[in-house]
Amino acid sequence: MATQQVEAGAAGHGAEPRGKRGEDGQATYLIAIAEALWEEMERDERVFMLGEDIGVYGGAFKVTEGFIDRFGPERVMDTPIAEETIVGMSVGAAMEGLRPVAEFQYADFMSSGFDEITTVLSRYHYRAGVPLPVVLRGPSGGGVRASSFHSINPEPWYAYAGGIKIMCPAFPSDAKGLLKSAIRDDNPSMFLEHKWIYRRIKEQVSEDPEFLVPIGSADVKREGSDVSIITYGAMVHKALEASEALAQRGVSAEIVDLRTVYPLDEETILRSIEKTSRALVLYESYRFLGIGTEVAAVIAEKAFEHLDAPVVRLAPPNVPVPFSPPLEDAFLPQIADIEAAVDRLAGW
Amino acid sequence: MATQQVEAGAAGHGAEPRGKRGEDGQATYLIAIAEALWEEMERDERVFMLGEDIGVYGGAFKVTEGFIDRFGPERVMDTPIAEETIVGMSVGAAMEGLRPVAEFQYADFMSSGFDEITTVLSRYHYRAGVPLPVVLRGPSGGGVRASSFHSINPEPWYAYAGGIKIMCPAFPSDAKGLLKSAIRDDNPSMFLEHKWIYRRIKEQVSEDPEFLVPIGSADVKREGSDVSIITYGAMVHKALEASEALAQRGVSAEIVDLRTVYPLDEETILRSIEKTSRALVLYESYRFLGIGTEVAAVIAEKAFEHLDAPVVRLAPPNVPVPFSPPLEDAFLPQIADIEAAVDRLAGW
Amino acid sequence: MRRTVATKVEPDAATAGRPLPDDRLKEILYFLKLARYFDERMEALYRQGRLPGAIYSGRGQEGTHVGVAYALEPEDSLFPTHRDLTAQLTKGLELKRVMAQFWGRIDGYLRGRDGNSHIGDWYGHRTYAVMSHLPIAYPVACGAALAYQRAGTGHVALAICGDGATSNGRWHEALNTSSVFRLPVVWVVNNNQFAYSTPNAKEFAVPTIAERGAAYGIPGVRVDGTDVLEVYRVAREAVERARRGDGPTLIEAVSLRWRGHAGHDPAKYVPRELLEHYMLSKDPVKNFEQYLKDQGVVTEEDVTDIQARVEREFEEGHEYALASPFPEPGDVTKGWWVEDGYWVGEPGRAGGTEAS
Amino acid sequence: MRRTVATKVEPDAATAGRPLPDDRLKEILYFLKLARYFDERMEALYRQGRLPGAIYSGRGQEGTHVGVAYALEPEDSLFPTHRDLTAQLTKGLELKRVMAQFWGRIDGYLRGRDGNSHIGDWYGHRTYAVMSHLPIAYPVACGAALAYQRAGTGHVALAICGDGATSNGRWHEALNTSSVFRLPVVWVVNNNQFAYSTPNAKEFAVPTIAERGAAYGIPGVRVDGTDVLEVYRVAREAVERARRGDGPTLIEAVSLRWRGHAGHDPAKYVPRELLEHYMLSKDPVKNFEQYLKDQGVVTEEDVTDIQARVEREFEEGHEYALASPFPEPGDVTKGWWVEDGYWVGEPGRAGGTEAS
Ligand SMILES: Cc1ncc(C[n+]2csc(CCOP(=O)(O)OP(=O)(O)O)c2C)c(N)n1
Ligand SMILES: Cc1ncc(C[n+]2csc(CCOP(=O)(O)OP(=O)(O)O)c2C)c(N)n1
Ligand SMILES: [Mg+2]
Ligand SMILES: [Mg+2]
Repeated sequence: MATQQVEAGAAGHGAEPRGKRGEDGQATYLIAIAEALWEEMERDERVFMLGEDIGVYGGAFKVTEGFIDRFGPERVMDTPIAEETIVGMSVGAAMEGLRPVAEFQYADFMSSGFDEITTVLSRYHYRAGVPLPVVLRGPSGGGVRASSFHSINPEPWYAYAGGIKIMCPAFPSDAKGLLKSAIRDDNPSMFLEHKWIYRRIKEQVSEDPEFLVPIGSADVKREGSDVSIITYGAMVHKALEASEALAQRGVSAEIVDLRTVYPLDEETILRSIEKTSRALVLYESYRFLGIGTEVAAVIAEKAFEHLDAPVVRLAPPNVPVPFSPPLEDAFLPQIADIEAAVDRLAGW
Repeated sequence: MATQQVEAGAAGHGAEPRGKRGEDGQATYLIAIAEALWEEMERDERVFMLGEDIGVYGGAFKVTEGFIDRFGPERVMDTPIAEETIVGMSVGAAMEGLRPVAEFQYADFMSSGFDEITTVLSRYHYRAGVPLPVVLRGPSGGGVRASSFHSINPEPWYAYAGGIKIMCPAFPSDAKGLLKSAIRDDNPSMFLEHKWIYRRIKEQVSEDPEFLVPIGSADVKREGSDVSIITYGAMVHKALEASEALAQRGVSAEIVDLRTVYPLDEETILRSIEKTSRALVLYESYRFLGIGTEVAAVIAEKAFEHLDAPVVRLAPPNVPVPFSPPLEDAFLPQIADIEAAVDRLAGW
Repeated sequence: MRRTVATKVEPDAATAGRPLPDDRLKEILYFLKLARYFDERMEALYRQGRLPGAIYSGRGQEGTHVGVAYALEPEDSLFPTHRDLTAQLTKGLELKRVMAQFWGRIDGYLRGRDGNSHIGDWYGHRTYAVMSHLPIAYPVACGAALAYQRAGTGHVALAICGDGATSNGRWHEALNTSSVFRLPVVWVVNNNQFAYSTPNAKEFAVPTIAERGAAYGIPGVRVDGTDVLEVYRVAREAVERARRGDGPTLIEAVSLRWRGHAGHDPAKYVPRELLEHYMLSKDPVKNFEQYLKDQGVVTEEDVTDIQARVEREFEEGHEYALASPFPEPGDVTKGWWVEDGYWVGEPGRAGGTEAS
Repeated sequence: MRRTVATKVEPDAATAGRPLPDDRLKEILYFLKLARYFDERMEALYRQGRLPGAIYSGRGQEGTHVGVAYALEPEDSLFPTHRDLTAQLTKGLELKRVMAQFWGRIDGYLRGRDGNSHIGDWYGHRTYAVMSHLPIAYPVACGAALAYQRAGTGHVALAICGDGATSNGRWHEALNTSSVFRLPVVWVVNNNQFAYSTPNAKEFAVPTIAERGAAYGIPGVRVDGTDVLEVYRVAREAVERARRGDGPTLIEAVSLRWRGHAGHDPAKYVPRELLEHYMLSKDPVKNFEQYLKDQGVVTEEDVTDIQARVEREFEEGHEYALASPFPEPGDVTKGWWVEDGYWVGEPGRAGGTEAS
């Protein structure tokens, strides 16, 4: 897992064109996502994309740059600013056999389509038996000074609704493999792309058009024996960095990257706790009822006999993501916070 | 706590006029709510109500029957079917010093105003320092054969958003006292009225216009020593019934009624666990990321050393509330399920 | 009462005399009578406490429901609301399975997962399973229409909502988007003059809903919703227009809700004279029956036969529904995901998903 | 270019000659020049990487922003969007605190909790702190207007959004509801011909936004948004209309966004000729300056003085912003609830909440 930090543009979001893989063949997370979309559009002509400014402009983050030239405006549809209708249209098109992939300019604006997502998309198959192979994708997460309306982690809202598979990958390969799986899945799915990762993390990514990562399976990104850090998204990278420092002082952290947050891979989580007997649940969604809350509750219920210490949660408070750098830094869990929490747990 | 089951109308929802207290002076939950609204409208003329069919018709459940005659159409406003605007109007009116109480015909339709609730109402004060004394109220919950679109427990969605105090009372007195507190509170609040309780539960309720129940405080509805059942809403009544049967076979259950689900009264929860060392978290919101998930995580983190058994959650699956009686009964936690879970815990 | 606003939809030459062959006119009468009888009987059962859930009567509005649904071909799709069960029956749903749905049985179209008019039969009759949130199916209809446009099949989506539902933002989004993309969709607003207790004047500040089409560049037509043939003609024109690729039409069909919003509502807020006027002079079933008699299309005996058929079907449906088993409690956790296989083999599914 | 659609708003007799006293005309020129200079300098700082966050240039649209905000009295409220910072400056916000906000400092209007144009100063200047979701302030403006109506104060709420935001359901809900209740509100659509990269034709299928007022029973007026005085006049009429209790007006002010959607966007999708036409012939600042010179209201020297004042204020603001402290990290958990007291004593709050 060779990863590397790449610097973002001025605002850290939306600043640069998509570009291609580097000369070393590595792909950023953003490029890996674009490749997944491109390959699936090539593979299956029922797949099409819709969203705001994704065609002519290539998307606010330039994920879909160049797509309209290859696939035409019918399959790369620029829509009006009407999120309920973007979702509703995706549902209707899926009912008639198409496989829509809707882009939200920011995952924040999924809330503007909330009712169609949670009332129609999430419930239709259970109630009426009609499969809805719809993918909703969009950039989520903070850490780029984009403040409250461009930084949210909305996954808990949609996980609570049920009926939608939700992915929050941390690495380019996982992003590519999961997005391809999501597009091929007959169920609704939500694919959240962490904007802090977009251009910062790159690695070697498979070019095999059949490269898939299974939805619903977590992945141990680092083996360890003292404490399990259960996490996902951008926090995986913070955990990895913290674990280096921890290792140097003899604390061995295991890092479980959930990758899919709904449904949850309880097995992999519990296996790790069996091994370490200590759990730090680290997440960027808000603390109260964020994804890690479910992880903590699962551990408390199903791994009780293995636990040697309390299940500790490390997450931001349930307040709007603040803009000012010192506030946002205080809001987000930092590497030092992770180290301190792991140290406390290890010493229990 | 003299309570009594009262039978509902045909559909169990929306069937009968509000009426008054019984001859014994007892008030149903519905009447207690109506009294709270009435008294606060009398007390403070900045308070006004808006919603669909609340004026001339008196509301789908007849909570506001008779209000328009007393307070006039300016303070009992019938609105178009536009939930985003009902919330937005409430916010704007509150910014200018009014104290709106918005009724949703069903709490299910709060999702149609989701963006104004979670983007504006929940975030405005933290960002800009303007207090928004807005109350959103509506009937929630299942058990009355009203199926998916008229039975939801939406509280976890809004709790995750933060910034809104959320109440889910189980008893007429708590409902009255909490609603009055909510109307007087300078923060946004959401008051969820469980429709199964509306006409089924009655008790003596204070007529003192200054009778208030503090927001954010849980209440031990039954003392016990073996297992704590942490619950709220309609499930409190199921827990109470189960605890009778349990008592008969020598198992003593303590029942903690959260009353307010956000912010959570961690102190009362933890005090109970200290006493019993065993926790059953019982809730009607969906299992995955429902309110009880937070309760379980808090216990796992903060009461670890007191626990003698896993923290067990009992809640419905994250699927649409089904209509057919056997399905809805299987969906909702039943008294037998509670007993079985408590027995398992007690025998740990 | 019909008047055209904005772009005028030209009357079809073929409708000058009787617009349809006699057997089809008789079929329309059958649907009208079926709807009326079903509505009355179900209300009675509801009042006797013999029906779980709620009922949303469409009595008085049968002209709109039958008229618009009859204008569709089997492959065209229908996106209705809570009050439009009659439109679904006209589209072809089987009465007995509808009734099984009302009683929460496994043979209901949604296998007991939803009840009463939250019904639909997508694979069988291309009707969308109703959802309560108003008008949540409007944007979905855009998507089906988009698929038809792209496939070039000439199919059309038709969506219905009430007068009150037009106040909701989704209504605007769907109309606007459908016009931007010139989608093959027909927007029907079933203006029964009330949204629960709320009259038109409290929902919008313009005289008609039809004229609002102009704000989207969509032709708007206002039609008497109690006149089934007029509704059919207008809807048929709109459907053909969409089929030709000329984009959406907005139809406002005006009638009156004879009963309350739902079974429990006595609807005291409806002015008595208005109600009497509609019940006495604008009964869509009686008026159409009289028209067919006047035209010599049906005899008194034909009408008696139709009525007998309707009543027989109702009894059969009722028996079928009560004999149908409840779903198994354990089913509640089945069908979260397609791969669970819960819906495979469902009658009308013609085996397997279309999506895969 | 101004043309009236639907109900015509009659020109005010007083506007026949110069519509405003000379000192107020000069003040308008000051706001225009302040806006232009601020916009240019901030963009330069953004490009140099010396500004955190994003910038949304309003260059080319100053006529709309200054015109509508100048039509308001201090007690009237303004509900703007991301691109309307100039309107907020015209309403009275202090440049230095605006700049402190851009740099995330404690003296910013939102104490560093939000940045750039997500600004507002409710207690000081009755401007609503901008939220991104489009057009999320429209329904909120209805509520403020409702409070004015009820209190009989004669105050007015004015909300701005872009052409693209009109596609969203909230836009419809707010217009519709405001008309049903005849609220004292003015709806301004800042039609800069693009929503990010999306041109008008892909957002709606009618020639103008103003004509959509008819669907709500609201008069709609289309005005050249590069002509500050025309905008002012139309807005003033609409404000007075609302004040009189005659209900909402919809104003479409047409201009062109000279720069990209945000700082990073080169806006290659804007046709070159269109851009050149607007930049050369329809510069709201230059044209108004020329008008005042032609009318003998200002001399070249006056203009130089105004420009000098603007530049001085910018430098002072810049210094102030950079000297202002950052918020304390520990503040992040303060101010969840009113009772935390975090906002008490905020400048402009005049002590305590108005709500309690
Ligand atoms: C978004 C939303 N808000 C509220 C409701 C509750 N509700 C159900 S039907 C109804 C009235 C609908 O009126 P109209 O659209 O005219 O349809 P009708 O019932 O008259 O056919 C209301 C308010 C709902 N279903 N959806
Ligand atoms: C509901 C919603 N969807 C998407 C966005 C992302 N977004 C921000 S500005 C913008 C374009 C807005 O265009 P317009 O309304 O014309 O305003 P302008 O920027 O041109 O002033 C978009 C799509 C948003 N802010 N809100
Ligand atoms: Mg109606
Ligand atoms: Mg624009």
